[in-house]
Amino acid sequence: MAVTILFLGPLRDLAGEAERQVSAPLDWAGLLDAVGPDVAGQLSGERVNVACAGKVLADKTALNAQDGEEVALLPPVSGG
Amino acid sequence: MAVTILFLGPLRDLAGEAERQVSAPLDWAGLLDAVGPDVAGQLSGERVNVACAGKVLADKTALNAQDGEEVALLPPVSGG
Amino acid sequence: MRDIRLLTEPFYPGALIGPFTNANPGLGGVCTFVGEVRLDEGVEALELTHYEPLTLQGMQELADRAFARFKLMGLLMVHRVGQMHPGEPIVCVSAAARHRRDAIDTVDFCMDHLKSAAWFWKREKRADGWHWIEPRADDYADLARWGE
Amino acid sequence: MRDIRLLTEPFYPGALIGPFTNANPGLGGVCTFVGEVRLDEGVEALELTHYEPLTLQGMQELADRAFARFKLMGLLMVHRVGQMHPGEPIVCVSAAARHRRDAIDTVDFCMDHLKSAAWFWKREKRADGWHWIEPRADDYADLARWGE
Repeated sequence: MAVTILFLGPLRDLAGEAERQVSAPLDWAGLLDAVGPDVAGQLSGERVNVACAGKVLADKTALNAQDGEEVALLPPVSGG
Repeated sequence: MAVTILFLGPLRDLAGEAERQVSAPLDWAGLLDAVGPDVAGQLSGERVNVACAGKVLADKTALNAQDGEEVALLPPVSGG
Repeated sequence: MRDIRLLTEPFYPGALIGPFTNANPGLGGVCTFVGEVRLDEGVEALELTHYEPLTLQGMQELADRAFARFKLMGLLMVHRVGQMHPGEPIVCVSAAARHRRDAIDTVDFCMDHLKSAAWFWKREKRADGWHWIEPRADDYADLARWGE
Repeated sequence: MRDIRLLTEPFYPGALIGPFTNANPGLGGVCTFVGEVRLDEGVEALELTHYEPLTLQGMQELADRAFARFKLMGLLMVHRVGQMHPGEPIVCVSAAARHRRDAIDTVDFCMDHLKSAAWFWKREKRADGWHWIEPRADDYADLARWGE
Protein backbone atom coordinates (compact mmCIF):
# COMPACT_ATOMS: atom_id res chain seq x y z
CA MET A 1 0.00 0.00 0.00
CA ALA A 2 0.98 3.60 -0.44
CA VAL A 3 -0.25 7.16 -0.32
CA THR A 4 -1.85 8.59 -3.46
CA ILE A 5 -1.14 12.24 -4.21
CA LEU A 6 -3.83 13.88 -6.34
CA PHE A 7 -3.11 17.00 -8.38
CA LEU A 8 -6.29 19.03 -8.86
CA GLY A 9 -7.01 21.77 -11.38
CA PRO A 10 -3.96 23.65 -12.71
CA LEU A 11 -1.62 21.66 -10.45
CA ARG A 12 -2.28 18.69 -12.69
CA ASP A 13 -0.70 20.54 -15.61
CA LEU A 14 2.18 21.68 -13.45
CA ALA A 15 2.80 18.14 -12.19
CA GLY A 16 2.36 16.67 -15.64
CA GLU A 17 0.16 13.94 -14.21
CA ALA A 18 -3.18 13.55 -12.39
CA GLU A 19 -1.83 11.47 -9.49
CA ARG A 20 1.28 9.85 -8.11
CA GLN A 21 1.81 7.00 -5.66
CA VAL A 22 4.38 7.43 -2.93
CA SER A 23 5.26 5.24 0.02
CA ALA A 24 3.50 5.73 3.35
CA PRO A 25 3.62 7.46 5.73
CA LEU A 26 3.80 10.90 4.14
CA ASP A 27 4.46 14.12 6.05
CA TRP A 28 4.76 17.74 4.84
CA ALA A 29 8.48 17.52 4.10
CA GLY A 30 7.95 14.23 2.28
CA LEU A 31 5.14 15.76 0.23
CA LEU A 32 7.24 18.76 -0.85
CA ASP A 33 9.98 16.32 -1.80
CA ALA A 34 7.66 14.02 -3.71
CA VAL A 35 5.89 16.61 -5.91
CA GLY A 36 8.89 18.26 -7.53
CA PRO A 37 10.05 21.88 -7.19
CA ASP A 38 7.30 23.55 -9.33
CA VAL A 39 4.38 22.07 -7.42
CA ALA A 40 6.27 22.43 -4.12
CA GLY A 41 6.64 26.14 -4.84
CA GLN A 42 2.89 26.49 -5.30
CA LEU A 43 2.18 24.29 -2.31
CA SER A 44 4.17 26.53 -0.01
CA GLY A 45 1.90 29.45 -0.87
CA GLU A 46 -1.19 30.27 1.22
CA ARG A 47 -3.64 29.74 -1.61
CA VAL A 48 -3.13 26.01 -2.03
CA ASN A 49 -4.96 23.73 0.37
CA VAL A 50 -4.25 20.10 1.18
CA ALA A 51 -6.85 17.48 1.96
CA CYS A 52 -6.01 14.14 3.50
CA ALA A 53 -8.48 11.26 3.56
CA GLY A 54 -11.29 13.54 2.39
CA LYS A 55 -10.75 16.34 4.94
CA VAL A 56 -9.16 19.71 4.24
CA LEU A 57 -6.28 20.24 6.69
CA ALA A 58 -6.47 23.36 8.83
CA ASP A 59 -2.65 23.25 8.99
CA LYS A 60 -1.28 21.53 5.93
CA THR A 61 2.24 21.36 7.38
CA ALA A 62 0.81 18.92 9.96
CA LEU A 63 0.15 16.39 7.18
CA ASN A 64 0.55 12.80 8.30
CA ALA A 65 -0.92 10.49 5.63
CA GLN A 66 -1.08 6.77 6.29
CA ASP A 67 -1.11 3.72 4.06
CA GLY A 68 -4.03 3.79 1.61
CA GLU A 69 -4.93 7.41 2.21
CA GLU A 70 -5.38 9.99 -0.52
CA VAL A 71 -3.68 13.39 -0.32
CA ALA A 72 -5.33 15.98 -2.57
CA LEU A 73 -3.56 19.21 -3.53
CA LEU A 74 -6.20 21.90 -3.97
CA PRO A 75 -5.25 25.10 -5.82
CA PRO A 76 -7.45 28.22 -5.84
CA VAL A 77 -10.94 27.30 -6.94
CA SER A 78 -13.24 28.75 -9.57
CA GLY A 79 -16.80 27.58 -10.08
CA GLY A 80 -20.20 28.82 -11.25
CA MET B 1 -68.00 68.56 -20.21
CA ALA B 2 -66.45 68.37 -16.78
CA VAL B 3 -63.44 67.16 -14.80
CA THR B 4 -63.46 63.58 -13.52
CA ILE B 5 -61.89 62.98 -10.12
CA LEU B 6 -60.66 59.40 -9.65
CA PHE B 7 -60.16 57.91 -6.20
CA LEU B 8 -57.48 55.22 -6.26
CA GLY B 9 -56.76 52.49 -3.73
CA PRO B 10 -57.87 53.21 -0.17
CA LEU B 11 -59.10 56.70 -1.13
CA ARG B 12 -61.93 55.00 -2.96
CA ASP B 13 -63.21 53.57 0.33
CA LEU B 14 -62.75 56.92 2.07
CA ALA B 15 -64.61 58.74 -0.71
CA GLY B 16 -67.32 56.08 -0.86
CA GLU B 17 -67.11 56.09 -4.66
CA ALA B 18 -64.62 55.37 -7.43
CA GLU B 19 -65.01 58.67 -9.25
CA ARG B 20 -66.87 61.96 -9.22
CA GLN B 21 -67.62 64.53 -11.92
CA VAL B 22 -67.13 68.18 -11.08
CA SER B 23 -67.31 71.25 -13.27
CA ALA B 24 -64.23 72.55 -15.05
CA PRO B 25 -61.82 74.17 -14.52
CA LEU B 26 -60.61 72.62 -11.25
CA ASP B 27 -57.79 74.03 -9.14
CA TRP B 28 -56.30 72.84 -5.83
CA ALA B 29 -58.78 74.72 -3.65
CA GLY B 30 -61.65 73.46 -5.79
CA LEU B 31 -60.37 69.90 -5.50
CA LEU B 32 -60.12 70.04 -1.69
CA ASP B 33 -63.66 71.43 -1.66
CA ALA B 34 -65.02 68.81 -4.02
CA VAL B 35 -63.70 65.66 -2.31
CA GLY B 36 -65.08 66.16 1.18
CA PRO B 37 -63.16 66.66 4.42
CA ASP B 38 -61.87 63.07 4.88
CA VAL B 39 -60.23 62.81 1.48
CA ALA B 40 -59.12 66.45 1.65
CA GLY B 41 -57.31 65.62 4.90
CA GLN B 42 -55.41 62.82 3.22
CA LEU B 43 -54.78 64.91 0.13
CA SER B 44 -53.06 67.61 2.14
CA GLY B 45 -50.47 65.09 3.37
CA GLU B 46 -47.19 64.54 1.55
CA ARG B 47 -47.84 60.92 0.75
CA VAL B 48 -50.77 61.44 -1.61
CA ASN B 49 -49.94 62.37 -5.19
CA VAL B 50 -52.18 63.91 -7.80
CA ALA B 51 -52.09 63.20 -11.52
CA CYS B 52 -53.81 65.35 -14.10
CA ALA B 53 -54.35 64.19 -17.67
CA GLY B 54 -52.07 61.18 -17.10
CA LYS B 55 -49.12 63.08 -15.57
CA VAL B 56 -48.17 63.12 -11.91
CA LEU B 57 -47.94 66.72 -10.75
CA ALA B 58 -44.62 67.79 -9.23
CA ASP B 59 -46.59 70.39 -7.26
CA LYS B 60 -50.13 69.21 -6.73
CA THR B 61 -51.25 72.60 -5.40
CA ALA B 62 -50.62 73.95 -8.93
CA LEU B 63 -53.48 71.78 -10.23
CA ASN B 64 -55.36 73.36 -13.09
CA ALA B 65 -57.60 70.76 -14.72
CA GLN B 66 -59.54 71.65 -17.84
CA ASP B 67 -62.73 70.37 -19.41
CA GLY B 68 -62.57 66.64 -20.12
CA GLU B 69 -59.43 66.01 -18.10
CA GLU B 70 -59.07 63.31 -15.46
CA VAL B 71 -57.65 64.09 -12.01
CA ALA B 72 -56.40 60.97 -10.20
CA LEU B 73 -55.77 60.96 -6.46
CA LEU B 74 -52.91 58.55 -5.75
CA PRO B 75 -52.41 57.35 -2.18
CA PRO B 76 -49.26 55.46 -1.06
CA VAL B 77 -48.67 52.50 -3.33
CA SER B 78 -48.02 48.84 -2.61
CA GLY B 79 -47.25 46.30 -5.30
CA GLY B 80 -45.39 43.06 -5.88
CA MET C 1 -34.59 42.27 -25.21
CA ARG C 2 -37.20 44.03 -23.13
CA ASP C 3 -40.61 42.66 -22.27
CA ILE C 4 -42.76 44.71 -19.87
CA ARG C 5 -46.35 43.67 -19.28
CA LEU C 6 -49.37 44.18 -17.07
CA LEU C 7 -51.56 41.07 -16.98
CA THR C 8 -55.17 40.78 -15.91
CA GLU C 9 -55.24 36.97 -16.02
CA PRO C 10 -53.21 34.26 -14.19
CA PHE C 11 -49.83 33.51 -15.75
CA TYR C 12 -47.24 30.76 -15.54
CA PRO C 13 -43.74 32.26 -15.05
CA GLY C 14 -42.05 29.12 -16.38
CA ALA C 15 -43.62 29.76 -19.77
CA LEU C 16 -42.03 33.24 -19.88
CA ILE C 17 -38.50 32.43 -18.69
CA GLY C 18 -37.54 29.87 -21.34
CA PRO C 19 -38.31 32.15 -24.31
CA PHE C 20 -36.80 35.13 -22.47
CA THR C 21 -33.53 33.26 -21.89
CA ASN C 22 -33.43 32.12 -25.50
CA ALA C 23 -34.02 35.68 -26.67
CA ASN C 24 -30.71 36.75 -25.10
CA PRO C 25 -28.08 34.53 -26.71
CA GLY C 26 -24.55 34.82 -25.34
CA LEU C 27 -25.67 35.67 -21.81
CA GLY C 28 -23.68 34.60 -18.76
CA GLY C 29 -26.52 34.53 -16.25
CA VAL C 30 -30.23 34.98 -15.76
CA CYS C 31 -31.74 35.95 -12.43
CA THR C 32 -35.47 35.60 -11.93
CA PHE C 33 -37.76 36.51 -9.06
CA VAL C 34 -41.33 35.29 -8.90
CA GLY C 35 -43.60 36.69 -6.19
CA GLU C 36 -46.70 34.73 -5.32
CA VAL C 37 -49.71 35.39 -3.14
CA ARG C 38 -48.38 34.09 0.17
CA LEU C 39 -50.42 31.67 2.22
CA ASP C 40 -51.11 33.87 5.24
CA GLU C 41 -53.47 32.66 7.88
CA GLY C 42 -56.94 34.05 7.25
CA VAL C 43 -56.17 35.62 3.88
CA GLU C 44 -58.65 34.43 1.27
CA ALA C 45 -57.72 36.63 -1.66
CA LEU C 46 -55.54 39.51 -2.75
CA GLU C 47 -56.51 42.31 -5.10
CA LEU C 48 -54.16 44.60 -6.94
CA THR C 49 -55.53 47.68 -8.62
CA HIS C 50 -53.59 50.11 -10.77
CA TYR C 51 -54.06 53.38 -12.65
CA GLU C 52 -53.86 52.52 -16.29
CA PRO C 53 -52.41 55.83 -17.62
CA LEU C 54 -49.48 55.63 -15.19
CA THR C 55 -48.73 52.04 -14.25
CA LEU C 56 -47.33 50.45 -17.39
CA GLN C 57 -45.51 53.65 -18.34
CA GLY C 58 -43.99 53.71 -14.85
CA MET C 59 -42.76 50.14 -15.34
CA GLN C 60 -41.20 51.15 -18.66
CA GLU C 61 -39.42 54.03 -16.93
CA LEU C 62 -38.21 51.66 -14.23
CA ALA C 63 -36.82 49.41 -16.96
CA ASP C 64 -35.07 52.45 -18.51
CA ARG C 65 -33.40 53.16 -15.18
CA ALA C 66 -32.34 49.51 -14.78
CA PHE C 67 -30.77 49.52 -18.26
CA ALA C 68 -28.98 52.80 -17.46
CA ARG C 69 -27.71 51.55 -14.10
CA PHE C 70 -26.68 47.95 -14.85
CA LYS C 71 -24.93 46.17 -17.72
CA LEU C 72 -27.98 44.34 -18.95
CA MET C 73 -28.78 42.27 -22.01
CA GLY C 74 -32.47 41.74 -21.35
CA LEU C 75 -35.22 42.50 -18.86
CA LEU C 76 -38.61 40.87 -18.39
CA MET C 77 -41.04 42.51 -15.98
CA VAL C 78 -44.55 41.15 -15.66
CA HIS C 79 -47.06 42.23 -13.02
CA ARG C 80 -50.56 40.95 -12.37
CA VAL C 81 -53.52 43.13 -11.53
CA GLY C 82 -56.94 41.98 -10.43
CA GLN C 83 -58.01 39.44 -7.84
CA MET C 84 -55.68 36.54 -6.97
CA HIS C 85 -55.56 33.62 -4.58
CA PRO C 86 -52.75 32.07 -2.48
CA GLY C 87 -50.18 30.37 -4.69
CA GLU C 88 -50.88 32.52 -7.76
CA PRO C 89 -47.97 34.49 -9.22
CA ILE C 90 -48.21 38.27 -8.78
CA VAL C 91 -44.96 39.41 -10.28
CA CYS C 92 -42.08 38.02 -12.31
CA VAL C 93 -38.86 39.92 -12.98
CA SER C 94 -36.08 38.30 -14.96
CA ALA C 95 -32.77 39.89 -15.96
CA ALA C 96 -30.18 38.54 -18.38
CA ALA C 97 -26.60 39.82 -18.32
CA ARG C 98 -23.06 38.78 -19.08
CA HIS C 99 -22.19 38.79 -15.36
CA ARG C 100 -24.24 37.55 -12.44
CA ARG C 101 -23.86 40.72 -10.33
CA ASP C 102 -25.77 42.78 -12.91
CA ALA C 103 -28.50 40.16 -13.30
CA ILE C 104 -29.06 39.74 -9.55
CA ASP C 105 -28.86 43.46 -8.74
CA THR C 106 -31.32 44.31 -11.51
CA VAL C 107 -33.91 41.93 -10.11
CA ASP C 108 -33.33 43.30 -6.62
CA PHE C 109 -33.62 46.91 -7.89
CA CYS C 110 -36.79 46.30 -9.91
CA MET C 111 -38.51 44.35 -7.13
CA ASP C 112 -37.79 47.06 -4.54
CA HIS C 113 -39.36 49.63 -6.85
CA LEU C 114 -42.35 47.50 -7.85
CA LYS C 115 -43.02 46.83 -4.18
CA SER C 116 -43.16 50.39 -2.91
CA ALA C 117 -42.69 52.82 -5.78
CA ALA C 118 -44.92 51.67 -8.63
CA TRP C 119 -48.57 52.54 -9.24
CA PHE C 120 -50.24 49.57 -7.59
CA TRP C 121 -52.57 49.34 -4.64
CA LYS C 122 -52.98 46.08 -2.80
CA ARG C 123 -55.66 44.84 -0.49
CA GLU C 124 -56.36 41.47 1.05
CA LYS C 125 -59.61 39.78 1.88
CA ARG C 126 -60.06 38.27 5.33
CA ALA C 127 -63.14 36.86 7.02
CA ASP C 128 -64.12 40.41 8.07
CA GLY C 129 -63.70 41.94 4.64
CA TRP C 130 -61.08 43.75 2.59
CA HIS C 131 -58.00 45.45 4.10
CA TRP C 132 -55.59 47.76 2.28
CA ILE C 133 -51.92 46.79 2.58
CA GLU C 134 -49.11 49.30 2.71
CA PRO C 135 -45.45 48.43 2.20
CA ARG C 136 -43.64 47.32 5.35
CA ALA C 137 -40.89 49.49 6.89
CA ASP C 138 -38.44 46.92 5.48
CA ASP C 139 -39.73 47.63 1.98
CA TYR C 140 -39.03 51.35 2.30
CA ALA C 141 -35.60 50.59 3.76
CA ASP C 142 -34.87 48.27 0.82
CA LEU C 143 -35.86 50.99 -1.63
CA ALA C 144 -33.62 53.55 0.09
CA ARG C 145 -30.56 51.32 -0.52
CA TRP C 146 -30.43 52.46 -4.17
CA GLY C 147 -29.67 56.05 -3.17
CA GLU C 148 -31.85 57.70 -5.79
CA MET D 1 -37.15 21.38 0.89
CA ARG D 2 -33.50 21.00 0.02
CA ASP D 3 -32.13 19.65 -3.24
CA ILE D 4 -28.36 19.78 -3.75
CA ARG D 5 -26.85 18.05 -6.76
CA LEU D 6 -23.73 17.68 -8.85
CA LEU D 7 -24.56 16.77 -12.44
CA THR D 8 -22.29 15.29 -15.06
CA GLU D 9 -24.78 15.71 -17.91
CA PRO D 10 -26.53 18.76 -19.41
CA PHE D 11 -29.65 19.87 -17.55
CA TYR D 12 -32.64 22.10 -18.22
CA PRO D 13 -33.18 24.52 -15.30
CA GLY D 14 -36.84 25.05 -16.21
CA ALA D 15 -37.52 21.41 -15.45
CA LEU D 16 -36.16 21.85 -11.92
CA ILE D 17 -37.82 25.13 -10.94
CA GLY D 18 -41.46 24.12 -11.40
CA PRO D 19 -41.26 21.09 -9.11
CA PHE D 20 -39.09 23.02 -6.64
CA THR D 21 -41.64 25.84 -6.42
CA ASN D 22 -44.48 23.36 -5.97
CA ALA D 23 -42.54 21.59 -3.22
CA ASN D 24 -42.64 24.77 -1.10
CA PRO D 25 -46.34 25.56 -0.72
CA GLY D 26 -47.18 28.82 1.03
CA LEU D 27 -44.08 30.64 -0.19
CA GLY D 28 -44.08 34.37 -0.92
CA GLY D 29 -41.25 34.41 -3.44
CA VAL D 30 -38.77 32.33 -5.36
CA CYS D 31 -35.49 33.71 -6.64
CA THR D 32 -33.50 31.73 -9.19
CA PHE D 33 -30.14 32.28 -10.79
CA VAL D 34 -28.99 30.27 -13.78
CA GLY D 35 -25.40 30.63 -14.94
CA GLU D 36 -24.56 29.55 -18.45
CA VAL D 37 -21.37 29.17 -20.43
CA ARG D 38 -21.03 32.66 -21.79
CA LEU D 39 -20.40 33.23 -25.46
CA ASP D 40 -16.90 34.75 -25.24
CA GLU D 41 -14.97 35.38 -28.40
CA GLY D 42 -12.67 32.47 -29.10
CA VAL D 43 -13.96 30.22 -26.32
CA GLU D 44 -14.91 26.84 -27.72
CA ALA D 45 -15.62 24.93 -24.54
CA LEU D 46 -15.49 25.11 -20.77
CA GLU D 47 -14.52 22.31 -18.41
CA LEU D 48 -15.27 22.13 -14.72
CA THR D 49 -13.52 19.56 -12.59
CA HIS D 50 -14.17 18.86 -8.94
CA TYR D 51 -12.86 16.68 -6.11
CA GLU D 52 -15.57 14.21 -5.37
CA PRO D 53 -14.91 13.68 -1.63
CA LEU D 54 -15.18 17.42 -0.95
CA THR D 55 -17.37 19.10 -3.55
CA LEU D 56 -20.89 17.86 -2.86
CA GLN D 57 -20.30 17.89 0.90
CA GLY D 58 -19.07 21.48 0.58
CA MET D 59 -22.29 22.41 -1.24
CA GLN D 60 -24.31 20.78 1.55
CA GLU D 61 -22.39 22.81 4.14
CA LEU D 62 -23.02 25.95 2.10
CA ALA D 63 -26.73 25.12 2.15
CA ASP D 64 -26.55 24.67 5.94
CA ARG D 65 -25.08 28.13 6.27
CA ALA D 66 -27.74 29.64 3.99
CA PHE D 67 -30.51 28.04 6.09
CA ALA D 68 -28.85 29.34 9.27
CA ARG D 69 -28.42 32.85 7.91
CA PHE D 70 -31.69 33.48 6.04
CA LYS D 71 -35.36 32.69 6.67
CA LEU D 72 -35.68 30.06 4.01
CA MET D 73 -38.32 27.53 3.06
CA GLY D 74 -36.39 25.72 0.35
CA LEU D 75 -33.10 25.71 -1.48
CA LEU D 76 -32.15 24.11 -4.78
CA MET D 77 -28.47 24.13 -5.76
CA VAL D 78 -27.37 22.28 -8.86
CA HIS D 79 -23.89 22.48 -10.39
CA ARG D 80 -22.55 20.89 -13.54
CA VAL D 81 -19.15 19.30 -13.87
CA GLY D 82 -17.49 18.07 -17.05
CA GLN D 83 -17.15 19.70 -20.44
CA MET D 84 -19.72 22.26 -21.61
CA HIS D 85 -20.33 24.54 -24.56
CA PRO D 86 -21.57 28.15 -24.85
CA GLY D 87 -25.26 28.39 -23.90
CA GLU D 88 -25.23 25.34 -21.65
CA PRO D 89 -26.28 25.86 -18.01
CA ILE D 90 -23.46 25.48 -15.47
CA VAL D 91 -25.24 26.29 -12.26
CA CYS D 92 -28.77 26.82 -10.98
CA VAL D 93 -29.57 28.13 -7.50
CA SER D 94 -33.17 28.67 -6.46
CA ALA D 95 -34.41 29.85 -3.07
CA ALA D 96 -37.97 29.89 -1.76
CA ALA D 97 -38.94 32.06 1.18
CA ARG D 98 -41.86 33.92 2.66
CA HIS D 99 -40.23 37.28 1.89
CA ARG D 100 -38.30 38.32 -1.21
CA ARG D 101 -35.26 39.71 0.66
CA ASP D 102 -34.41 36.23 2.01
CA ALA D 103 -34.93 34.56 -1.36
CA ILE D 104 -32.79 37.07 -3.28
CA ASP D 105 -30.03 37.27 -0.65
CA THR D 106 -29.78 33.49 -0.45
CA VAL D 107 -29.19 33.20 -4.18
CA ASP D 108 -26.64 36.00 -4.02
CA PHE D 109 -24.87 34.35 -1.06
CA CYS D 110 -24.79 30.88 -2.60
CA MET D 111 -23.59 32.13 -5.99
CA ASP D 112 -20.75 34.15 -4.46
CA HIS D 113 -19.58 31.04 -2.63
CA LEU D 114 -19.99 28.66 -5.56
CA LYS D 115 -18.01 31.08 -7.71
CA SER D 116 -14.91 31.45 -5.56
CA ALA D 117 -15.19 29.26 -2.49
CA ALA D 118 -16.41 25.82 -3.61
CA TRP D 119 -14.32 22.91 -4.81
CA PHE D 120 -14.45 23.47 -8.55
CA TRP D 121 -11.73 24.23 -11.07
CA LYS D 122 -12.61 25.81 -14.37
CA ARG D 123 -10.71 26.00 -17.62
CA GLU D 124 -11.66 27.14 -21.08
CA LYS D 125 -10.61 25.93 -24.46
CA ARG D 126 -9.38 28.44 -27.03
CA ALA D 127 -7.75 27.93 -30.41
CA ASP D 128 -4.38 27.60 -28.67
CA GLY D 129 -5.55 25.05 -26.09
CA TRP D 130 -6.90 24.96 -22.55
CA HIS D 131 -6.52 27.84 -20.06
CA TRP D 132 -7.30 27.70 -16.34
CA ILE D 133 -9.65 30.42 -15.11
CA GLU D 134 -9.39 31.98 -11.68
CA PRO D 135 -12.13 34.08 -10.09
CA ARG D 136 -12.00 37.78 -10.98
CA ALA D 137 -11.14 40.39 -8.32
CA ASP D 138 -14.87 41.27 -8.39
CA ASP D 139 -15.72 37.72 -7.38
CA TYR D 140 -13.49 37.89 -4.30
CA ALA D 141 -14.91 41.30 -3.44
CA ASP D 142 -18.45 39.89 -3.74
CA LEU D 143 -17.55 37.03 -1.42
CA ALA D 144 -16.08 39.41 1.16
CA ARG D 145 -19.44 41.22 1.43
CA TRP D 146 -20.82 38.42 3.60
CA GLY D 147 -18.35 39.15 6.41
CA GLU D 148 -17.65 35.56 7.28
